[in-house]
Order: sequence, then C-alpha cells, then structure tokens
Amino acid sequence: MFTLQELKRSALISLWFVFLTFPIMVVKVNSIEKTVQWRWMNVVYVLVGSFVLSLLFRYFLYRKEQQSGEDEQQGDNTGRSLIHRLLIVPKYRNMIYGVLLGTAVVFPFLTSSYQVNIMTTALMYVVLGLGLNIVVGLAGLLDLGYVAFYAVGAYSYALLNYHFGLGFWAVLPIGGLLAAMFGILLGFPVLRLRGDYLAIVTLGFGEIIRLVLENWGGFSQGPSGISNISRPGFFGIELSLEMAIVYIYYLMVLFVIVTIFLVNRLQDSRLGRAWIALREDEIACQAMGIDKIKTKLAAFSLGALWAGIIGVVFAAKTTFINPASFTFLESAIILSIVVLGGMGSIIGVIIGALVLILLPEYLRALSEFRMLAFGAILVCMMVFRPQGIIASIRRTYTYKPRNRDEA
Amino acid sequence: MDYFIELFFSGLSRGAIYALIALGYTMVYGIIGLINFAHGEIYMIGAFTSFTVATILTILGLPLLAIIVLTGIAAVVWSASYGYTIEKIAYKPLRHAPRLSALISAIGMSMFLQNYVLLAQTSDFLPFPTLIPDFAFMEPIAHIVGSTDLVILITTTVSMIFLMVLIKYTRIGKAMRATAQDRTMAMLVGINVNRVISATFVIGSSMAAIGGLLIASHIGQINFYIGFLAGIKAFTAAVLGGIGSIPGAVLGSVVLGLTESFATGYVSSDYEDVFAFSLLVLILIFKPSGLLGKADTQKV
Amino acid sequence: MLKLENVQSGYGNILAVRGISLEISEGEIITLIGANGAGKSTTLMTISGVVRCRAGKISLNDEEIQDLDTDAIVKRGVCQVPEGRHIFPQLTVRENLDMGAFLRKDTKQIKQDIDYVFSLFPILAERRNQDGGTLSGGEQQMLAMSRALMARPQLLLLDEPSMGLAPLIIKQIFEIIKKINEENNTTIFLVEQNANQALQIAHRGYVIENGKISLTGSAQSLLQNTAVQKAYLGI
Amino acid sequence: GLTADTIKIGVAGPHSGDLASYGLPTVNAAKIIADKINASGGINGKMVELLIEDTVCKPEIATNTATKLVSDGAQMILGGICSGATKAALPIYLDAGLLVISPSATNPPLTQSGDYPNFFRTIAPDDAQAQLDVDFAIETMGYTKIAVIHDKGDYGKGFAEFAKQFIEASGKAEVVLFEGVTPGQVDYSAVVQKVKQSGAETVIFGGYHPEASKIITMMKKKRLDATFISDDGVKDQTFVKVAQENAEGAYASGPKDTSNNPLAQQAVQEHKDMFGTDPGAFFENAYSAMLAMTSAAANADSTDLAALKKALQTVPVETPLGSITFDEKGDAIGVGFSVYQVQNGEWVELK
Amino acid sequence: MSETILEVHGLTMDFGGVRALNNLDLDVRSGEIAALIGPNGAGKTTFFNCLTGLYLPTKGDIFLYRRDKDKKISLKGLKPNKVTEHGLARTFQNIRLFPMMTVLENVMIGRHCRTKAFVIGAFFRGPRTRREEEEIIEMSHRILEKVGLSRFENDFAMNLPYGAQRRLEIARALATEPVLLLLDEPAAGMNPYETIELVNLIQEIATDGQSILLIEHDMKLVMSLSDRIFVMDYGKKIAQGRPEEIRLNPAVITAYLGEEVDA
Ligand SMILES: Nc1ncnc2c1ncn2[C@@H]1O[C@H](COP(=O)(O)OP(=O)(O)OP(=O)(O)O)[C@@H](O)[C@H]1O
Ligand SMILES: Nc1ncnc2c1ncn2[C@@H]1O[C@H](COP(=O)(O)OP(=O)(O)OP(=O)(O)O)[C@@H](O)[C@H]1O
Ligand SMILES: CC(C)C[C@H](N)C(=O)O
Ligand SMILES: [Mg+2]
Ligand SMILES: [Mg+2]
Repeated sequence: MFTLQELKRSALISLWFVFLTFPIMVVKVNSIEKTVQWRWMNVVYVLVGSFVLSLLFRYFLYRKEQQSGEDEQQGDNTGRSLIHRLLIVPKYRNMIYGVLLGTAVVFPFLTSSYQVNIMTTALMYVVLGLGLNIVVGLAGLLDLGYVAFYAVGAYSYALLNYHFGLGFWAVLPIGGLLAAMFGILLGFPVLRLRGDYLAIVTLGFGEIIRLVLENWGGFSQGPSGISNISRPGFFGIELSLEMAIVYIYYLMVLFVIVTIFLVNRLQDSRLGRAWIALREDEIACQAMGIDKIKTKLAAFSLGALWAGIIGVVFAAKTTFINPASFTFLESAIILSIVVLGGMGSIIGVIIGALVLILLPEYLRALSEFRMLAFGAILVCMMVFRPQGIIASIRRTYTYKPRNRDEA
Repeated sequence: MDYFIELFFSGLSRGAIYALIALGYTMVYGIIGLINFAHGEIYMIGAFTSFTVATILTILGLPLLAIIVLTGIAAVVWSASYGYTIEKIAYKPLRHAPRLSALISAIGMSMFLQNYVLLAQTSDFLPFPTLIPDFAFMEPIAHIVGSTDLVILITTTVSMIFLMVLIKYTRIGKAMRATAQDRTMAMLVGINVNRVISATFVIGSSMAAIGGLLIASHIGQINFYIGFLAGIKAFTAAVLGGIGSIPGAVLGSVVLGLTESFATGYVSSDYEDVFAFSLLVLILIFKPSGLLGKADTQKV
Repeated sequence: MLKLENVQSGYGNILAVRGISLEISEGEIITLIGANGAGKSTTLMTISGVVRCRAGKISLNDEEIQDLDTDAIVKRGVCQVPEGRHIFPQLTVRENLDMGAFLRKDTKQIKQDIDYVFSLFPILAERRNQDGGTLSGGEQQMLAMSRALMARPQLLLLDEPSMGLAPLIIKQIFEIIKKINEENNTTIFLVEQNANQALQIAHRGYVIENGKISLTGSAQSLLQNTAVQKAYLGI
Repeated sequence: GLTADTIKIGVAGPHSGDLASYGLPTVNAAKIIADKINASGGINGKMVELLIEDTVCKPEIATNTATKLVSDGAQMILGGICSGATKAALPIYLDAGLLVISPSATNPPLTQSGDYPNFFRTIAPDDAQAQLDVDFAIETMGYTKIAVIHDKGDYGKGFAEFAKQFIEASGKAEVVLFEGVTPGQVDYSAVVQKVKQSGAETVIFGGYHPEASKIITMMKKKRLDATFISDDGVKDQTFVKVAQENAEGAYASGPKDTSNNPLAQQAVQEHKDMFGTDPGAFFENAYSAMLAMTSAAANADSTDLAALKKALQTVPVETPLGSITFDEKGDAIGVGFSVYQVQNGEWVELK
Repeated sequence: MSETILEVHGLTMDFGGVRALNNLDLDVRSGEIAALIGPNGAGKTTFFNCLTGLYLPTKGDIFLYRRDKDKKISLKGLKPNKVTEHGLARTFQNIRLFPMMTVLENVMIGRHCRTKAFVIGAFFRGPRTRREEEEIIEMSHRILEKVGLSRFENDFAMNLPYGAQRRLEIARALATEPVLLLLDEPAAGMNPYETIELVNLIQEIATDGQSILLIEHDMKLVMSLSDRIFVMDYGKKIAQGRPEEIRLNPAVITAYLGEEVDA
C-alpha cells in the first residue's frame, strides 16, 4: 500500500520531528542545580511515533482528497453521503429522532448518575451550541465572547436566588431575557464590524463581563463565587441528589427538544433566510431591503437568549458558580462544537456537542494526556473533516403548486 | 509628573513586549486571514528552548554574550521550525476549507502544544536566567526604564523597521502582499504561494522566539501557560492597530500597553483589562478597521 | 508549443472538462468558443495549473506540465488573464503592474513596459496611485490585461478580455492582441464570448461543448460554418 | 467482590490546564503513600486503590468529577485543590457520605460555615494567616503604611481582604493601596510604580509565588525598597528559586517549620526516589492529608463518615506538618503558622 | 406615462481627488427604458451606488416620486435597505447572488422588504405568518417563471450558468416590486445568443409597465431597447436623447462609440 518513496518521506519526517522535539522532549534542565537530564528514550518514541503517524496522516489526507469529490461539493443536493440521505428523507429522519428520543428517555435507568450528570452537561452544551449556531452558523457573525451571556444567565439566577430567594422557574425567563438584553446592548455598537474585528470585540466583551464579575465583589461576591444555589424545584418536593440529577437531566432533554423545535422554525422563517443571505453577501442583502443591523441584532440577542437560559440551568445544576467558569476557553469550546458539528446544521451541532463534551470525560482514562489528546483530536477532525461532521443540510424551499388549476 | 513619566515608560515597555508577539500575529493573519491562536504557544516554546539552551550553555561556562547569541539563534531556529511544522500539519490542509475550521484547528493546536510542554517538561514555574545584565549607564534612570526594557524597546523598533522594509521593498515582501490579497492571482504571476506562506510563518515565529527570549528574561520565569494571555493580548493589540499592518501592530501594542499602565496608575489595576478591552471596542467603533488598518474597500 | 491530450478536470464531483485535446503552435492566435458553462475557463485554468488536471497530458514545449504547480508553469512563460480579473484590491494600479512583472529582473525594461501600457490605457495612468479594488469594472479589465502584458509571456491565456469594456476599448484590445502576437511573437489562446471579433483576429479556433471539443478549423471556416453562426455569432 | 478488599480513595484536583501545578503534587503524594501502605499489607488488610480524576479547578467539571468518583465507588476523597471547585463538589460528596480532606483549599467558609461537615483540611484557613501577617507587619515591624496586593483569585483576594480588614481594625496602620493584579500578565511595572507612589513601607501580597516573584523582581528593578510580606502560597522554595537574589529579605507566613521534622524530610526523599524531582506546591499538606485519611480509616476500621470523623478528631497523626488532629469544624489543629524570611536563599523561620 | 419617477439634481461624488460624478442631472420617466452609457470609469456604477445608498453623494439631490402614494421621497442619505423599500432595486455589475442558496430562495430574499414576520412570527408561525410564507413562495415562483428560470428553481445559485445568474439577479430585484429597476451591465459576459434572449426578457418586463434604467456597453442592446439614452464621461452628462440622436452625436462618438454602430 505504501510505496518506498512514501516510506522514505515518512522517515525524513520522523527525523525532522526528532529535531523538533529535541529541546522539549529530550533535554530537561534544572537551572538551579545546574543539571541536565537527557531522556534519550524519547528519541526512539518520537522516531517511531512520528513515522507511523505521518504515514497515517498522509494516507488519510489522500483519502480525503479522493473523497472530496463525493461530499465536499457544496452545491449538489443529491448524491450525498448516506447520513445525509437518511436525514433528508422525512420518514428516516423521524425514525432517527424516535430512536434518539427513546434512548434519551431510558438513559438514566441504564447508567450511573455520573453518566447522567455528564450527559446533562453535554445536553446543556447542545443547547449552547444551537444558540451560538444561530449567531455563527446562520448569521455568520463570529462571536468569541458567547460565554458572557451564559455568565449573565448564571449570575442572574445565583444573585436573584441569593438575595431574593427567587426560584429556578421564576428566573429562567428572566435570565434569558436579561442575556438577550445584554446581547442587544452589546451588539448595537459593534455589529457593523466585519468578520474578525467583530470576533475580537466580542472576545473583549466576554472578558469584560468576566472581569467585572471577578472584581466587583460587592455585586457578585468576586472570585470566591456564590454557593448554595437552589436546585430547580419539583412541585415543592425536596429531591435527593440522585433524583435531582435525573430531574435536571430530563429538564435538559426537554429543553433540547424545545430548542431544536424553535431553532428549526427560526431557520425556516423569513428571518432565518435573511440571516443566511446576510452571511453570504451583506451588500446584496442590503440592496434587497434587509435591515442589516436589525437582522444581526435579532441573531445576536436570540443566541444570547439561549445562553442566558442555559446559564440559569448551569447555576442550578452545579449550585455553585464563580467567574472561573466563564473564561474565553469556554467560548472556544462552544464555538468548536458549532464548527466541528457542521456550521448551520442542527444535527451536526448536537453531535458536535456530544462529541466535544463527552470526549474529555471519556478521555479521563488517558489521565494527564487527556487535554493533549483533546487538542490533537480537534486538529485532526478539522483537517480531515473541515466542513464538520455533518455539513449543513438546510431544508430548502420548494414550490408546490396550490390554488392553481392543474392544466 | 514623575509618576506620569514612570507610568508612561511602564506602559511603553509593556507595549513593546506585546508588540514582539503581535508582529508575528499580524503577519500570519495578514497572509492567510487566520487568527493563529497557536502563536502564543510558539512564543512559549521559544521561551522554553531559550531556557534549556541558556542553562546548558551556562553550565558549560560560556561567556554571557555568547550565551545570549547562541540562545537567540536556538530559539529562533526551533520556534521557526515549530511555526513551519504547525502550518503544514494544521493549516495547510485547510486552505480551501471554511475559515472557521482553521480557527478551530488553531485552538486545538494551541491546547495540544500547551499540554505537550506541560507533559514533556513540567507544570511548575521555572526560573529563567537573567540574560541581560543591568547596564551601568542606565543606573540613573533604572527606576523608570530598566536595561531589559531598553533592550526590548530597541528590539521591537528594529524588528518593526526590518519587517516594514521587508514587506514594502523586497521580493518576498511583495509576494506576501500579493498572496494575502488574492492567492490564485499570486500563483498566476508566478509566486510560489506555499513557500511564501511558510516563509511568513517562519518569520512570524522567529519574532515570537525573540519575544520569548527577551520577555522571559524580563519576567524571570516561564511555564507552559505563559503563551495564552500574552497571545490574547498581542492579538488584541494587532487588531487595535489594524490587523495585517506591521506598524499597526506596534502602535496597537503601545496604545494597549499605555492604556493598561495608566489605568493601573490612575484608576485601579483591578480593571486594567476592562479598560484595555473597552478601549478596543471604542476604537473599533470609530475606526472599524483599527488604527492603521486599511479600510476594506469593496467595489460593487 | 502547447498540446493538450485528453485532458479532464473539474470541481468536486463536477467534471467540467471531459477529455479535451488541442494544440497550439508557436506564434499562433487560437480561440476557444463555446456557450456559457461549456468549460472554457476551466480549460485555461487547467493549463495554468490552478485547477488540477485529473487525467490526460498537457505539454508545453515538449515538457509535461500537468503535475507542476502554477508558479512553475508561469515560470515557463505562461501567463493568464483570468476570468473575473483578479486585481489585487489593495495594491495600487502601479503595484499591480509591478506584480505582473514579478518574475522579471530587468528593472529598466519593466519601467519602459509600464510606460507602454500606460500609453495604451491612459485612464490607468491617471489612476496609477489608486487602489486596484476601487477601479471601475472596465478599468479593472484594462489593468488585468496590462498586468499580463507586463509579464512578457510566451503564451498568453486570455479569458474574455473584452468583458465590460466600452466599444472603443474593445476594438483597441483586439488590436493590442494582434500587435503583441505579431511584434513579440507571443502565442495567444483567446477565450471570448464575442466570438465574431475573436475569430476575426484568430488563426484557428476550437468550439467546445459540454467539456468536449466539437469542432475545429481555421478561423475563416468557423466564421462561415452555419452551426457556429447560429449558436455563437448571433446571426 | 473487589470492593471488600480495597479502599478506594478519590484524588480530585487540577491535573491539566493552567493550574495543574497545584494539583499534580497531591497526586504524587497520594501515590507514594498508597504504594507504601499496599507494600506493607494495606489498611487492616485492605489494599488502597487510587481513583485519580481531573477537575481543572473548574466548578462545573468538579461536579462531574465528583459524581464520577461517587459512582466509581470512591470511599474517601483526597483533594479539592481550589476552593471554588471544592465548594461545588462538596454537596455531592456529602450526599454520598464521603470524607473529603483537602491539602490546599483555604477559603474560610469551607469549614467555618458548617455547611460541609464532611470537609477537613490540612491547611489553615486564610483568615488565620492574614491575622498573623498583619500582626507581624504592624506589631513586629512597626509599619504604618501598607499596600495590599492580590491576584484576584479566590485564595489571594480572600487573604488580602482579611488582611485589609485586620489592618483597619488594628487602628495602628493604614492601607494605602488595595489592588488586584492579573495573573499571567507579562509585566507588573505599573502596579509597582503605583505602590511606590503610595509611599507604602511594605507590600502584603495575597496570591501564589509566580506572581509574587514577578512583583518582587519588578520592585527591585524599579528600585523600590518596601518590604514584601506574603502568604503560604508564596512560602515555597520555588519562589526563592525563581526570584533568585530578589527574593532575599522577603517575608511570608507558612505552616510552622517542619523541615527539621524527619517525616517531612522523608516525604521529600520519597518523592525524589519515586519521581526523580523535588515535590511541588502543597506536597507536604497533601502528604499529611493522605496520612491522616488513611490512618483514620485504619483506626476506625471503616470508611463510614461518622467513624472517620471521630478518628480524625480524636486520634493524633504524625505527619510532615507535625502531629495533627482536627477540630469540630474540620480545620487541622497544630498546623499553626509562623512567619518566615528569605535569608541567603532559604526560608528561615522567625521566632 | 411620461411622468417623472426619478429625479437627480447636481449629483456630485468625490473619492479623495477623483470626482467620479460631476454635477449630474438626470430623470427617469414612468414606464420607460432609459440607458446610461459612457466610457469605462465614467461614473455609471458610482451613480447607481449613490442612488441606492451604498455611497453618500458629496452633493446633490435624489428624489423618487411615488404616484401611487402621492409622495416625493428624498433618497439621499438613506440606508440601502430603506432605498429598496421605497422602490429602487438593482443588479450588480459583478454578480452578487447568494451562492449557497437555491434559486428560489434567492428570489424569496427579494420579497423580504415587502413582508413582515419577525422573531415572534418565526416562533409561533401563526396563520398570518404561514400565509405570508406561502405568498412569498408563490410570488417568487411566478417571477422565476417570468424570467424563464423555473427549471433551475431548486439548484444552488452558484451552479447556474452565467447567463442564468444574470437573469436571477434581475428576478431577485423584481421581487422587491421596484418602482424603478436599475440594471448594471446585464449583458456583460453573455454571448450574442444569450444577449438576444436578454433583450426579449427586458422588453417583456417593460411591457408590464416596469420602468428601467440600465447601464450597458453592448450598443446593439442599448440601441434596440432604450427609449432614452444618457451619456456620461468623466462624471458629467455629455449627451442625452433618443437612440438615433445619440448614435450620431459627435461628442458621443469621439468619447465612446468610436464610430457609428449599426444596430
Ligand atoms: N469554482 C467552481 N466550483 C464548482 N463548479 C464550477 C466552478 N467553476 C465552474 N464550475 C462549473 O464548471 C462548468 C464549466 O465552467 P467554466 O467556467 O469553465 O465555463 P465557461 O465555458 O468558462 O463559461 P463562461 O462563459 O460562463 O465563462 C460549469 O458547469 C460551472 O458551473
Ligand atoms: N471607492 C472609490 N475610490 C476611489 N475611486 C473610485 C472609487 N469608486 C470608483 N472610483 C473611481 O470613479 C470612477 C468611476 O467609477 P465607476 O465604477 O462608476 O465607473 P463606470 O462608469 O461604472 O465604469 P465601467 O463601465 O468600467 O464599469 C472610476 O474612475 C473609478 O476609478
Ligand atoms: C491551589 C490553590 C488554587 C488553592 C487555594 N488555596 C484555594 O483555596 O483555592
Ligand atoms: Mg469562463
Ligand atoms: Mg461600472
């Protein structure tokens, strides 16, 4: 399968990697005691490892290029991969949804509360991903500060609960609306920025919100955070921890369903079309009478709305929050979910969230290599499937003759 | 007034530090339109390589000047190699992919490199040897501008001028500009686009390596995580100055450094980053393509 | 000079060029005509290596070039005025022209050539320090043509050079094509919607339909061919 | 089946990410002791098994970690490195009735609020240290103008706020500056200039050694000769190593000197033998916590929370920190603090 | 007929040193096909950009008369989307479709400014919204039929042949129900055969009473279609009149045509 030339090339590459990793992996100095440790074994690992990996890497790249004919082609609606066909035919689609829903319902009965707990987290990220997908995937606005709205939601609940004893259900809409308001407030001045300028400004906003929470101790209790936040009530019944975990899990399942339903509607609406068009060509959009600012604001604040709602759930679930949970990295993960899943595709985002959130949990077996592997997997997934796991499969409109005589 | 001057120079040298990293950021962004989140990690690797090499050379008992020069060379060589390799692995296969995919790839790369150094070296903070001695002639103003500050300021200025000349007047610079604006057409006028992109990564990474060496010796400590915040700040600075523009990166860095310094000095360092980011937002609202960035001229 | 044998290429799963064979000898002007989407631009892009050649052979001066990178092909004296002009938007007119001469080292001669193209298109001279991206459509087209001339190619690939130009300038463009062909012995491969005018100056022509060559012959014979007249000349 | 013969101890803390350096030494301490116990026949015949789980010091991940440890059958928990993450996870452990001993979570309410009866720690809470440092600055050194700086983290800022409160309460000195610095920032010269401007005679810093060494280095560079007083996050040999000669003369509070304690020396030696390096932050605390936990389990011959608590509160354990028991709330008795100073590159206890 | 619907006074547009439009006066009457011609760089596209709000003119006034609403609207300084709402719609010299949307969807976007549903409508999809959606689709389909693109309806815009893309731009603009349709070089890049089809299409649209202002370099097309022609050079209007007058105008010949053209 591999020609001699390929092997030779890999050999060269592995030598290159030995050179590359030498000062980091082989040498380890102790500058105090002035000793140097030479870990020659690592040379062997690198040599062998990079040889094999480079062969694999190029083999898969080659495969990808061969296949690109089949699915990279964006324009063609027919002849797509199996999964696309499955998802496009309503009968199959409903079947898949049915199976998924069934699994989701029985899941807590089959697994431990740990599994349920991380699945809840994953579902929260599904919703976050779907929310950000409105902003990034549909409207094409690169938002690197999405976590700010998540924080707004979480702190709304934490503070309202702490000061006024307001319950989960009361704050849920409040948190969402507050976040949406923030979305409008922040979006208004910056939405005329293009592409990456918008990205950095949103990143800045995300950081500003976190820093304010961190420093304004009188308001947010600063870095030590707020603890003992109430869990969601269940008709006034006190739930045990186990029960509470399962209860929140089902809540999240419900939220996910509602979100999918609503996001689907958004996507197939006049507004959704305008977002997609805006993503494709702003100038043409304006020339077609679309109010750029208003439409973008709608996307921005709707995205924020979901983040806010999930923020409330987050606070209720962990019962403790502090600003450390709302760093840029969090935004990066949510963005990765959207891109990895396949921008603009609902199913893709769901799969992306499940993969990215469950992956680190299941990578726990790798212990300290966990984040190393996570980084590497992100890179590989992008390299080998740049359009995401499931590239956008938008329902496209078709004209069905109505009110007309069949002549 | 003294206080003002002290703060001014504090801000200036902080700006110069950001600039060393921002220059590479802006170059890479300029050419492939990618926010290279792994750039901060290249800087970190430059610092680690410097650390290793400098320590070994110190053990060997070489004179200080030789140590500085050799360490600098080693840092540049390895950082540049990392930059080159990263581009080949994580970005080149994504040339024709949606831009966000490359962004995620960059974020993944950044995580990978952090943890790679964490595992291969250590999670602890390591003392970085003082490579730049206190110059005697600086003593009278040492409480305002230190020797390291001076070296950093000079290096930043020289790098900026070097890069500006490179981009404006040399063949490779011309090729870079062409590649940045229209890759297909750049190929059609005979530019080897792959080589130009690699060269950009190599040059940008070399800047980061020099930054790693100088900044680490300024701060006196390194660990695997130093690239993250520095990277974000440098990126902010690059955008502030108008991303893609070399003098813009330096100006943006200095403005950012000064803002942070004055915010700390006259308000509170609790909110220095809040000031920094607010300034960014304000400037971008009024100058949507940064201080020195070219407005995006789109003819319809 | 240039020979295509059974060349296939395309985008994704679309095969736009489905086995084209053609030949150009040195000093010739040939033209490729065909309907929209027939694969004309793709053919040019494949020759210059921007679109990968999937099958078949392309040889330039008896050397196979189908696997070379674009810059290597350009170095062998091929130059293209691509469809859509591809002006470097943030370089000035002057810098765009310089970029056309990227591979040349004869500074003096380059200066002269710049003066020459400015004399051909005075409006460009007026706009010499304006960013390429802000030029009007026609000005951009002139600039694209001028930039190609700056490369002093052996083989010039022109993709609809008259698009968007005023009638007066169109005439001039065709004159220029003829002139550089005669004076510099530049071989020219011309793709035009304006088939009538293209055939007026070409020596030979090919007709492409659905990615395949359907007809070939001298320019005269094509002009007289009734099928061609009906489909492409609008007569 | 197996559970009968093993005692599972969960080790939770940041093992990756930016705070890994605070979490990994605890893992090492746990491994060392577990190996030792298992080599000598286990706890009353039961082998010790470690379940090592990463929290990245993030509350939301810490809760996942906690539920995982609970469902994996952990019977005791070593850790919770950061107070924040620990706080988030504690209700889950409490619900499952697991003992938690932290080597480093210093936030006072963890014990003082009484919300977490299952929580113990082998480190003193922040308020105790702050009191000590403030007394030292005012009473011993006689300073009247004090700048209080912190790293904005829960630990550093908590400490700094206590310090400020105690200084103000003393009535003898004045807080001329109270500020946070951003950890990881490339340069602290502006804040140092500000300290200088404020005319402070000393800086009390709340936070960890990386920032402390940057600040003290910058203070020396800017020719500022206020003294530097800090907390146990700084009283670490790394601080001296990193700040080198700039560290000379700095003060910090820390657990009473135990370097003469043979157990402490032994612990360090064991670490060197097993991992080939010097131990990192909170190693002694972790080592002690692990010892206290395992011997409590041995004494109680059970991992039942009530029994363990009783053992911890009544039976003293010999640890690198000295002989310790725990009070009602869960703080270790006997992990007192002293003030240290860097003299000739070593931390020396001031008597 | 012959009521003025668009009136431009002294329109001037400067780009730094370049005066792209110089004191331009122009008017378009209801129901006519007017053409704007001139050498490359004369300022024709710039004129369209000023009309549609993409550029803010340095000087001058633009008025749109809507007889149906009995209103005179000043378009100067309005945002592009407002201009479109008031009734100017355009195509672009360089095609600007939404490439990853289908042909039908492209036209549906054109209906945006004539419809209302927003967030609430999207969420609840009440009967009003549903009716509106149906109307959008119905209407878009009819327009596509009219321009002869209905067989491409479900193809992505990027996959259309060039000529069809140009038509699609026209269809999209028509969907906004413009008072005046602005076409910027609609025949550029088309072969003679397609150009003829385009002429027929424009004529057909015009017979429905649609007023059109078009820019074009193809003299055959201009001469055969237009009721009136405006000629620009260096930002100024150098001539105006009926085709047969323009064809013989010496100023126009030297500046633009080069020689007499035969239509
Ligand atoms: N970038 C692309 N991606 C996918 N398909 C493309 C792309 N460019 C062209 N095509 C398709 O390839 C085929 C041939 O296109 P090509 O541009 O070569 O035609 P052409 O003869 O130059 O037409 P025109 O007269 O419009 O310039 C067409 O079906 C077109 O849709
Ligand atoms: N943004 C701009 N900045 C500077 N100059 C500009 C700008 N836009 C247009 N111009 C100049 O204004 C003049 C008019 O341009 P315009 O695009 O209106 O010409 P046009 O009449 O449409 O020409 P064509 O027939 O070639 O499309 C041109 O010379 C152009 O270079
Ligand atoms: C390791 C440190 C982050 C722990 C710190 N003492 C705290 O209470 O959070
Ligand atoms: Mg073409
Ligand atoms: Mg024009």
